Amino acid sequence: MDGLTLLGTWIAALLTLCILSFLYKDNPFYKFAEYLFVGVSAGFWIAYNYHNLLLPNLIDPLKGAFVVLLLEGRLDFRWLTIIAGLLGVTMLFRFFPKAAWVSRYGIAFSVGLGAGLMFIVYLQANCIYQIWGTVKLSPVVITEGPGGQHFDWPTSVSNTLLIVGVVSALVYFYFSKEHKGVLGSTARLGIWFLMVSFGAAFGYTVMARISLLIGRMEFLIDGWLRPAVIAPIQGALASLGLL
Amino acid sequence: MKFVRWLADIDRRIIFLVIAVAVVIPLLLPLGMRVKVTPQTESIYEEVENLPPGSNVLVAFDYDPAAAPEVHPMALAFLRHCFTKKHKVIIMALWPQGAQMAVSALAEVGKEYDLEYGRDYVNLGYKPGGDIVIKSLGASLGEVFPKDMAGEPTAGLAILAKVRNLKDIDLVMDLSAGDPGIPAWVRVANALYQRKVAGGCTAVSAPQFFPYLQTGQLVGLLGGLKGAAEYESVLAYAGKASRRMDAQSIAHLVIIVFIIFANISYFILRRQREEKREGPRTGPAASP
Amino acid sequence: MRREIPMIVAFVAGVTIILEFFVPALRDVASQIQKWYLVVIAFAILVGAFNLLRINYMKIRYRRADWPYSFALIAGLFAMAIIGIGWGIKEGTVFDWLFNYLIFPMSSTVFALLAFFVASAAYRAFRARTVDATLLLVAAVVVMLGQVPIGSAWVPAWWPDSLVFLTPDWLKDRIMNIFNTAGQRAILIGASLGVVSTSLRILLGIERSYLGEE
Amino acid sequence: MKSVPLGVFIIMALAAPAFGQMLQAAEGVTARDTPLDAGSSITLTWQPSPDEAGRKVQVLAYEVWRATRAAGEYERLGEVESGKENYEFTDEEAENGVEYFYKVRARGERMSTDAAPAGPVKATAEWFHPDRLNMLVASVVLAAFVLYFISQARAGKELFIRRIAGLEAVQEAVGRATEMGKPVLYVPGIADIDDIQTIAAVTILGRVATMIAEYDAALLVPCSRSLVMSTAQEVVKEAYLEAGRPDAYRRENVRYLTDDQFGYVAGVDGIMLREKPAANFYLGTFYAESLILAETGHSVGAIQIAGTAMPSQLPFFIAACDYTLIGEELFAASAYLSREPRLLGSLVGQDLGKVIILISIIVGVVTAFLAQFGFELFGRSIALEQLFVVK
Repeated sequence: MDGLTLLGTWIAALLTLCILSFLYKDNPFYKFAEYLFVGVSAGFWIAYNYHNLLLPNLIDPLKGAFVVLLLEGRLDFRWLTIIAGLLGVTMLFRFFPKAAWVSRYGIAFSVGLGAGLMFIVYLQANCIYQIWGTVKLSPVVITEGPGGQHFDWPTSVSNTLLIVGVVSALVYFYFSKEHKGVLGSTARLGIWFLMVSFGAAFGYTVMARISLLIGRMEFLIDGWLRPAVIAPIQGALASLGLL
Repeated sequence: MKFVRWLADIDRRIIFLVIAVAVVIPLLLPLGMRVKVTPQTESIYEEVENLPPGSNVLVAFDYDPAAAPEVHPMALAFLRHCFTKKHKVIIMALWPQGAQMAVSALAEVGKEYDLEYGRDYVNLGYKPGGDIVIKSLGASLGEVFPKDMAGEPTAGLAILAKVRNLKDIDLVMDLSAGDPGIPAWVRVANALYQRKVAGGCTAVSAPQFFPYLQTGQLVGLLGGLKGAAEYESVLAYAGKASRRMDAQSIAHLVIIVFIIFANISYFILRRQREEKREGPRTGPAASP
Repeated sequence: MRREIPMIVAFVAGVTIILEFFVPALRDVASQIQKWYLVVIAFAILVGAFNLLRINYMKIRYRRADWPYSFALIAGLFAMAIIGIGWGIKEGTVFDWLFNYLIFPMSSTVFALLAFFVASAAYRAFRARTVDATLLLVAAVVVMLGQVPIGSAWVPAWWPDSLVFLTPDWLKDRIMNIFNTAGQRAILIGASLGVVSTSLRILLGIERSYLGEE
Repeated sequence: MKSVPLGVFIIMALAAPAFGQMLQAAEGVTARDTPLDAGSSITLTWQPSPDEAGRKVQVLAYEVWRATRAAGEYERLGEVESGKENYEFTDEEAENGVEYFYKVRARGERMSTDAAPAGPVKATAEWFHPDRLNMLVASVVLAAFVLYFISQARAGKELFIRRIAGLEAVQEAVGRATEMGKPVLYVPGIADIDDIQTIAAVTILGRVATMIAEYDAALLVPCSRSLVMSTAQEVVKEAYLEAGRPDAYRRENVRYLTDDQFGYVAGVDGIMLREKPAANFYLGTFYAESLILAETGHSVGAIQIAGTAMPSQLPFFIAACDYTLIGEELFAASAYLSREPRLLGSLVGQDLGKVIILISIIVGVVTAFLAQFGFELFGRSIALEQLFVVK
């Protein structure tokens, strides 16, 4: 382990312990790690956005357009990027409370863009696609097999449950009628389906979450304690022994 | 009763402590819990076991660090098995970072055996092209890999004098995290050259390869961390995968035991309340 | 006017994106507009960073609770931003080193806290108080057992195939494939209707609280 | 007489290696306007030269050349490596409306052979994507439902909306915070403002903030995106103004932490531990942080109301929070809390959409069922596929 890696490993291990200490209770070590984490990660995203958003989407196109203007004397479409710059600059007006309303242009543009984008994305991927996944199903499935047709009961049962589940859970979301009578009991069934699905998803995720902890613990044991703590001490002891 | 009350509203830090212990103990002291070995793991083991010593095994490292937590333990276990059986191991990669993963696997396993590079094993490195690379291996290994991972010419290596092309390989093991991977090896090495192909992959992608097992195009399949733990289990040693799987099992059990305790204490307290004719419990419910 | 023109901007941006899905000819226009958004974000982060710095500066200046920690925050922010912008963010840079040994360990440790919280949340929530809570509890326990080898370890080798549905392994797959799919599907379909109506309200200016005062 | 050509043939065959063999051209070269695009693009397709299969002569690559006249000057655009069964090349730099001719040149080691030029062909932009007609119909129908009920509501028609428990609890939570003299914490998710869930969260924040201003409780809004912070500041300011308490608005209480997912979580957890809010709201887009926030919030004794349309995170909110708005309920919240008829109207419109969806599911399932017994309703599989699959 070279010096820089050794230093890094120690820092990483100490910060890991600082964050874990939060589980016991709030303490100065966690506070330090928390403030540092918020600061460095905010700085990280500033630098990241500069390199990955600002340079390729504003500065580089404008530079290119400027070169074309100088060399060929013509305006190309990249000058449109100025609009992006202007929209971005409106955000900076937030520094001045009196003129903060100017930033509404940037905000309105972003909100409108998001609203339009999500309209399509949700309707296509979530609505129509999911309906298609359901309408294909038949509650009774008969398969051709050796010895003629036979009733495929496992598929039939699972299809039926799936259809009932989707329909009843959708009914639960019905807003404009009191959930009473048939509507009420269907919605009730829908909630039960939702609860089973939530319980299942919870249980399914436990493994991935435990894996994360295993990863951190393996780092502390195999990445830090053994090579960066025990090994150097052993080395030091051995060299003392030699002396 | 006091205990039941304490249990019903236990300090969550006790739960945290128990979880931490449940995860750390298996990592420090492998419990070697028996993992139920599935037939598809067993059959890979049998295949390696029944090859005469000195057979040629090709191991393809088609994964990257992202999939390493699941797939790397398989590589370690499989290499150990091959070296124990004195098979010759030829390593290559269809994934750019695969060759590096092989280097680290060999560094870890290699020191446990008396091995000579070029005679007992070789790391041929990475070659882009997927299917086409495998197809060319059918003609000549040396032509596809004129140089090995370290950039040394492969011409003089003893192992390649014996193994000229894919037809001299007795078993192919593909450790794969996606494409190119198991389907490519099945399509070309198995279908075209009738080689035996085994695979190891992440848990998420395992189900899609079950059809290959049924048709016999794959002799066996290691699926995810569990598959790796199974292989370690048949080899009777507790490696990384077993340790991780032990930790998972214990942690899951601990959580379930906690849930059972919570319910027992809840029911005892409820009965008591009913006896005292208290009103129903109000407060946070788990419903929406 | 301070609200009307921004509302028109929102309308034009949103409708262009929607139309682009149906009108291939608008593709370039739409992709241009989406790039503009990235520029807006890049500028906006300065506003956020300024806000963060100002609050922490005030904390230090007026010696509010925990003020000494604010030095760590301010120093960390400037260090990362200046090193990243000045010397690049590629592999092997100082920025990369700071990411690997500061941000990555803290990030993955915060993430790993979840291992503890799934346990404490399960302990509290999974009590058979109501039918709903019981369903939640049973499904979670069965799936958790089905996930790990130990869950099915009690199943002996002679277990008859006809009783396979009593093993956690088998049940887990069915619950995930049927109940989980059904529940998620209904949520997604319902949510998409909510999204459609929300975005219409936004684009048509019926919902305009996001624009602030008149 | 017959022997002459045969003799020539034999001589040619014998001589061929000496002269180098003829390389055969690529086959079936077609050039057409790239379909369903914004124009300025032409797609070429061709099949390999017969020599690729025969392997007598090696084809190294196929070059693509373009000209504005069939016999005119061709310029080289690029090349495609050999070894495929079908070839495609897209010329992305065609000018709309200009006629072009394309030549594909098979290049061997020592010689090259041109295929006959393909063309003329013009690049055009398309104005409608016919495969997406179903999406268009769905969008228009849903929009019409929503707008119709909004106009009905405007006209003064009474609209009934069922109780949503999580939203009934909002007032209770704010009241509790006021009584205890502790702040309300509002977390608008970790996505940026272009995510519709964030937009919904920010509009709900407006309603909640009005309530908080009226009760005179404190409100903390930590944001993980600058744009969300800016929007939230505008919304909260407006809410305080509406409640007649503009003086109580504190800009620094709507603050930015960091864009980083877990950095943000660490910061919000810190705020919870030190400010000890009496009520926590988590509304918007959440990922893994959902449970970290909700468990920390629970440990400080806050009443917690969550809402998201992320199916993967709902289980954790359900388990750890007191009330959870599930999916569509999140989008209904702002209308529900405002009680503004126009907004409520849009909920009724959504419901009509749901009825249509339920009917189409039932019709689809019935046809699928009948198809199992050999009854084919309107050529089932084809017709349905066209209805639901969006390309």
